Amino acid sequence: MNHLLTLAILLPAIGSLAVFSRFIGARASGVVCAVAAAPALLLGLFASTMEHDVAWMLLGATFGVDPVSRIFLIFTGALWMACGLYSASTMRSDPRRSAYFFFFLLSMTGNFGLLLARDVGAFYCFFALMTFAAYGLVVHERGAGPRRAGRVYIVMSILGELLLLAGLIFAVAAGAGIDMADFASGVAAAPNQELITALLFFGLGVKAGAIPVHVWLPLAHPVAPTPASAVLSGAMIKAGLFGWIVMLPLGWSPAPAIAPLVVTLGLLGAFGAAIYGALQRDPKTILAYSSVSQMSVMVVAIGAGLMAPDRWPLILGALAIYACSHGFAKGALFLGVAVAKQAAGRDMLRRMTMMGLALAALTIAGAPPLGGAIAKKSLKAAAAGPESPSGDALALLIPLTAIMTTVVLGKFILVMAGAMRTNEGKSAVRLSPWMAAPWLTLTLGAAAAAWLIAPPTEPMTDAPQPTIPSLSAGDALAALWPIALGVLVLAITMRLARSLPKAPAAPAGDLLSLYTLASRATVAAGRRTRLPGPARWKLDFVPLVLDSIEQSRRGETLTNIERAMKTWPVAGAVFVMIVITLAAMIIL
Amino acid sequence: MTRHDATLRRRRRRALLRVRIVVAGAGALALALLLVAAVLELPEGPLGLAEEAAAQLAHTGVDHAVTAVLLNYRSYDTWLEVGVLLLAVMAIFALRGGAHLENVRPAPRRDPLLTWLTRLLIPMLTLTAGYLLWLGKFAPGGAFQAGVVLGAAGAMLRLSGTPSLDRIGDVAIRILLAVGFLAFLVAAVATRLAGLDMLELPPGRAGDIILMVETLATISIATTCAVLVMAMPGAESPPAIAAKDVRKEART
Amino acid sequence: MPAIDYTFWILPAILATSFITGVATFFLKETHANLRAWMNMLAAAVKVALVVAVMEGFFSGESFEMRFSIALGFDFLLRIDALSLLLTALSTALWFLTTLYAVGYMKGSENLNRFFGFFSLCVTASVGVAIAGNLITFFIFYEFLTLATYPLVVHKGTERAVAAGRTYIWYTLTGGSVLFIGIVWLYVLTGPVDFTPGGVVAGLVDDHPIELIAIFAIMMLGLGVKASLVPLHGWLPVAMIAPAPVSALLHAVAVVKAGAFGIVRVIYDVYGIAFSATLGVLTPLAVVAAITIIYGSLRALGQDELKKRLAYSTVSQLSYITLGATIPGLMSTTGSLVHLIHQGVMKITLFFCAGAIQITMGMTRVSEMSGLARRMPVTCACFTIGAFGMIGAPPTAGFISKWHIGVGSAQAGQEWVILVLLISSALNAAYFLPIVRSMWFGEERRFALEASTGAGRREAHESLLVPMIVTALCSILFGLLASWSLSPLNMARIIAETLYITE
Amino acid sequence: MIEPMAWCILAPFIGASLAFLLPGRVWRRPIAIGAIGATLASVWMLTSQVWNSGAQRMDLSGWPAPLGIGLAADGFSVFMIVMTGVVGSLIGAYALWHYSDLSDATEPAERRLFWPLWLILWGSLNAIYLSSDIFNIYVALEVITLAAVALITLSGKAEALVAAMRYLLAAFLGSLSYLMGVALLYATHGALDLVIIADQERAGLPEVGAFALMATGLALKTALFPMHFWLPPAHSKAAAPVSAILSALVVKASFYVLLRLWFGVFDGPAMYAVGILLGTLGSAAIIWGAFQALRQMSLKLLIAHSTVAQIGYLFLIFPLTARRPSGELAAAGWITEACTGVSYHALSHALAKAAMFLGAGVVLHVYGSDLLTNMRGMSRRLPITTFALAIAGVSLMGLPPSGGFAAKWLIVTAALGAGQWWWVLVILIGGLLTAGYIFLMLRWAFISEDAPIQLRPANMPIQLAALALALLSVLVGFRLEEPFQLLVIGDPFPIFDLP
Repeated sequence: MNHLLTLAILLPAIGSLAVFSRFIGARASGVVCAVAAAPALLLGLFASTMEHDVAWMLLGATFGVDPVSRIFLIFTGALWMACGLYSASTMRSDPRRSAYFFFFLLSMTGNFGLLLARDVGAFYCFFALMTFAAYGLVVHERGAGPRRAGRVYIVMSILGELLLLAGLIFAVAAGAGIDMADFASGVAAAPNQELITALLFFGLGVKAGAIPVHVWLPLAHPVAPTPASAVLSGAMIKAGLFGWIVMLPLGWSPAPAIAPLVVTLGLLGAFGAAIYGALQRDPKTILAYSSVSQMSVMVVAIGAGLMAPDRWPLILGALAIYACSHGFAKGALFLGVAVAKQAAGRDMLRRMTMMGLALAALTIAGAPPLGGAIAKKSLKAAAAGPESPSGDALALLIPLTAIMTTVVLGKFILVMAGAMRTNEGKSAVRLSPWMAAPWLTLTLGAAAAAWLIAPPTEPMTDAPQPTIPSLSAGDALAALWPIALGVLVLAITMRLARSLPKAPAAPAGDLLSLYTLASRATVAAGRRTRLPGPARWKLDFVPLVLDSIEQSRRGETLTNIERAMKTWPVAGAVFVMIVITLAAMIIL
Repeated sequence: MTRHDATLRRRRRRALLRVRIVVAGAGALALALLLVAAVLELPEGPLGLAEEAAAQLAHTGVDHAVTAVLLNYRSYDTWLEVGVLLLAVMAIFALRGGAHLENVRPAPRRDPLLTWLTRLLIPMLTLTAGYLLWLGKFAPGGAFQAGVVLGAAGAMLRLSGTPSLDRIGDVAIRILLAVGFLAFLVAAVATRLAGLDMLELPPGRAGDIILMVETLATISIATTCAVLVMAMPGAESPPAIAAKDVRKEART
Repeated sequence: MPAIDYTFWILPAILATSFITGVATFFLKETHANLRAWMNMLAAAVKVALVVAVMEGFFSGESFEMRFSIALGFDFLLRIDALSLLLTALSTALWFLTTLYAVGYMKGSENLNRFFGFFSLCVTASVGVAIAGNLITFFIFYEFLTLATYPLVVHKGTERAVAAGRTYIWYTLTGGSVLFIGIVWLYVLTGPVDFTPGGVVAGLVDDHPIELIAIFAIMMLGLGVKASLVPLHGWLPVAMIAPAPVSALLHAVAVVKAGAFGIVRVIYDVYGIAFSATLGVLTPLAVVAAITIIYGSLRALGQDELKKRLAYSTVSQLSYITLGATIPGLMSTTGSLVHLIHQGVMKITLFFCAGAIQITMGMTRVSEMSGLARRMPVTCACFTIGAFGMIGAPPTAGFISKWHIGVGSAQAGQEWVILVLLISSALNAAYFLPIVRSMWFGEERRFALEASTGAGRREAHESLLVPMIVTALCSILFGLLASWSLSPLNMARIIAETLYITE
Repeated sequence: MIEPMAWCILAPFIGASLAFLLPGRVWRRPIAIGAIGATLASVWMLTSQVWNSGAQRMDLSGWPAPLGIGLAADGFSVFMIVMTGVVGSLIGAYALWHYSDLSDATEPAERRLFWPLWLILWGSLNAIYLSSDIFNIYVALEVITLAAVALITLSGKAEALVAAMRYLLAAFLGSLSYLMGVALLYATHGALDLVIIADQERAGLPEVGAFALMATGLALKTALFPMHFWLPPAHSKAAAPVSAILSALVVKASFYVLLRLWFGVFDGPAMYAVGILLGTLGSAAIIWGAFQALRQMSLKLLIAHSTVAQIGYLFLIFPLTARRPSGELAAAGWITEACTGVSYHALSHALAKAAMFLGAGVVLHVYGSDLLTNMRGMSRRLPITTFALAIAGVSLMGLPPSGGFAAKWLIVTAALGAGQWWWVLVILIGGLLTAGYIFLMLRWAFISEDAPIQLRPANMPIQLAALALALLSVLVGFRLEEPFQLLVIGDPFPIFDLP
């Protein structure tokens, strides 16, 4: 199994170098991706908990698998594999194909690496690798849009990296150690626990799309090649969540200052992003906002865990199922966007595509008996309980988010349907089994996610083990009414919107324009205050002095004095004066 | 420049001059006062080496204290002074741009009166010089005085247009010029080689040696004086130096 | 008389390899390009071998020392301690690479004897700085370095180069003079002192706190010029006019390191970190270093000329060493020391790349480099690695330094340092990533100088590429293998431990 | 029999006489080489004699002082004689080739008269260093002055003549002042010998007057600011070897005498205020000379002004060896450093300055002008000379490793030890300004020439002579132990802290 661990990280890395040479074709590259992702997936499916020290690496690295990372490995591995295979077809005629696969595999390396890392050094390293490599995916389609998205992405990511680094530094300095096993407890014991928690939360939150640092996400996901969007939104976004789970002091001590903030942000995101997403017209943007919204639900769960450490084991189990099913479903939806383009104009395929999309959407919305419903139920069950206001909030929230999810994904389905009907953006590439198979796999995976990962072979923590709840009829009803309500809301708003004059679409990136405004204002203010100009900051005083001396060649004073000293009267007078002064000094 | 400026400048210069005069005057006065005060404070009574010099006179080979000081007690100083004279000649040569006198033409005018006077005076001057040289042993006199008198004779020859030193060879003149310095040098080396202190004159032969050295010094001094007159820039202007350049340089 | 003791002679021999080569190079014929190249390479290799021998001997417990009395209380002392090994190894290794690079870079230009001669002298001085055993010896090599570098800075012989040389020389000489006064004053107070881990001043002086603080300040002023602490950094961006190998050496190994190394020496081996902390001199220095870090990065943002941007980046990066050194604690000291090495390999990579781009494509400005990676992928890859190293992204060496300094300062209760590190990293990213982006993702431009520099040439010459690749690999491996027993980090940790032992 | 002290004077005098009598081309070189060799041999013997058996003294003319004149050699005299010997012989080596091969550049008088003049000058320099008699010193100073004036006029240029005249008058003023002091001293003490006077009671006002007159006169001859007016033209207008002799050696002679009087005759250390005043003038010289040097456009003038500045350092010895009004030595514990430092500065300055003037001679010969702006491309055309100028510059700047550095180290140590930190500031600024003009000079050397210029070739020996001096100025910085020990012999500085 150790070899598998090694392979899981090394294979994508080696693969990335291999595809960099232009001799490997698209199909082969796809296979490389699939093969590279396989060890991780296998680890997720079959590995038992293990640790492997690589003492010479970085700060003294450890790699391993534990129950939590196993779940993440399963859907992450599957997503990467599916999307890799899918890319093999869509990238066939792309001139920058090798660059695409290079970054794809590099991001994959980072993603697997961070999931397998059992120390913060390695985690941070692979986290950064994934972040920077994904930039190549974001800007793959050149042009103004991707460029802007890339810039926003990289700025936000670096911000996140730095906050994360700060959090790690504080934690390690406070004695948390770099080992993941003891890290969270160490953070909990640190005197500045709240600060560390906040830094880690926001640092990882950039990747996880937490409000208010999510702004890159609605920009970057739509512009990337579709399979890349799928991994970005399905797998990489979960890296942030994974980081929270392993590094925040969840289950150790409450964070009374930061937890309410987290919950609030989560609530804001869950609703705000969904509403904002529903206003979008681009299907991938809508999906991106849906991701933000869904991640915000998980943020609320994290917040709940921060408030009530004793409930964390339950929340964790639910969260894992939730993340898994969302990962699969979002991947399926994104790939579906591409599939739809290839299916456009062909009735049979179109209908099948619509069905697949609807299935994935319903999974996310939590329609029983799909995986999403189970995730939601277990989340509700885990959070709700005595003396847990946040849990209550969560319990109340989940049906409400289901409404919103239905609205936003419904909008997505409508947009897709419209697009397919009008053959808009029809792709020249025919849908092949190479493309359909990955998509279908993901869709089905989404539906079956809960069962796929359960029951865990080993307990995730020492605390009581969450079980996969069976869905009763009542549960089904409870899960269905929000969906129905959502459909209704959507229908009404669509009807209303049709009667209203067409408004310009809300810009993707919502708060981003605010940030841009603020930063521009700061820069402008900085210019206005007229600090001494950079040219003068050089403080080149030494050459200045030198210049002034040399330029005084033109100045007459020194020359005149020197010349005067040469005249005999002055010289004689000076001589006499010195004699007298010397004598006087001795006498006095 | 306006006239006003010129006036201003002149006034300023005058004011400066006045300041300078006052300062220099005050300085000089103070210096003078200092020296006077110092001299007044000098210890009284017989001081210095006069007595001791007189006491040791018997061993010096001469009977006059000054000559004894010059050529025995402190002959080293005298040697260096002779060296100064030699240097003066060299400086003149340097200014002339050459070390020889061949191109020195005698004075063009041959005044009959002057020629007559020269003929009359030269032997007398030579005789006087010899006397002065000999006199140094007992009374004020000696090589310097004798040399100067003899040098005056050379100057007379020059003035009257009679060829003299300028007709003897370059090497000969050099030897004449250097022979005084060489005399001391030989004495110094010889005394060292003889195992004496440098320039120590054995009491017995001191008088003779001094006379010999003095004679040679006289020759050198006389030649030096004559050459100084002959080779004076101005007799004919030295080639390299133009008056204009000198003035220009002086101003900067 | 015992047989010649190699622990005595090997130190001057290390100096002599480059010194003799330098002097001998002056006497070559200008046209003897191959002989010159081989001679320099050979000397560099010999030096590497000697240093390896010394390292081996040192780690097996031998002590190397060469003492020569110049005058009363005025010893010329060469000595190997752990700290000096660090810089010696760096200078020696990078000299080898830079020589290789310079042979390719300078091919066909004029005054090569002068160039390589002073190049070697420069390295001599730099190694001398490393193995100097007391302040006076240190100062001798410190100033020697100034002088040996001047002809390299003005090498091009243009008015601009000469003006830059003037600025350079004024800054460094002023710094040197100030340092000199500090050293003499300390000598007057304490008598002759050798560098001793843990510091010696505390034991020698009963109470002269004001004077000792003043001396410390004076020495820092002096050393700060070469370590390019703001506001004493003005020479560094100007000195950019020098040929690329010189800039590389200047920025990575020789001049700036001499300053930073001197600061470390004074703090740890003269004053002692604990005593310095008691005197309260560290915090002001740390603040200055922090200001420098931020300021250098801010200035780098606005530079379009690549080498100038790199220069300001050096200003910033170098102060990490100073900053780390001022924070008492094993972690931060380790970070500071290891950054000495890390900054060296990373910055030299960047300068190698800048030089290769300039010589191959004729480009000096960032704005011209759009799409360059298609023409020079290897160079651009190396540059990218260097840039990420500067940002401090893992697994590069830069991350390791930042991590240690950060953790160390948090442990010492100086959390503000972390803020400085973060801001600096953000700024580093802000001025490096656009270059990287435009290289790899930018629109390819028409290359104006294609015709003159050999059309169709895709990559830099091999002798430029090899050193670049080696240092780029080092930049990664030093980070990736940081916990390996032979890594610079481990070495720095061992050294740092010796610095704290005697307290 | 072999009396090295006497031969140090005799050997150059013999050489001078021969060179005067046999000025022809055939004899010139053997005579010159022979004289240099003989003098160096004497110097060597004297050095080993003093080193091995301590200070020496001999009476001349068989009359012990006070009647006769005594010669005395202690560590300090030997130090100066060795300095003169080394620098002088290398300048001589330069002159041998300068005055033979560069025939078109020199006047016949130059070639004929250089050697007699220089050898007499050399002999009288040694005479001063060996003399124990204040009147004899006066005479020797006169010989030096006259020889120097004659040497300046050798170049035959109008400017040189004017400069020489100014020099002559200034030097005479100084000599006369000195002579007046001698008269006052003689009248007070009835003796002329340094040792005898030193042993006598201090007298009042006459001695004050004597000191004021002698010190001022000697300071004038040493060109101490503000009485330096004669130096730059005299030193810059002369021919290269002459400039080197004047700047490197001649100014040191009068300073030596001043130092002798300060320690030996007048109990200078008691005169704290005077020490401070002299130090202040020295500091002013350091700054002023360097400023003026920075403003020069011709190489030789630059170097000459640099001499004005460098002389200033020498005068720092006075405040550093003075006693505070309270009685204790200002630099107690650091006197050794002060005295050795200043002596060493004299040495390293002599070497470096001679190297620079000789280098300037090469430049002048090759480029036909010594304007700095004409020196473009020099680092390629004349690498050896550029190198020599640069290395000598290093020593002047006081950068390590060099004699100048060693000297500066010692002086600064002493100043800080004495608590007189203000001199340190002066030295700091002075060093920087020195660097300013050195690099002002080198800067032009490194700028590539715009267009190829026709240059006269320079022969190797003259370049090597300059280089040798420059290298020596650096090398002397590597070993101070022996000079330290040498300077203690005979206790020339009576307040020396003996180890």
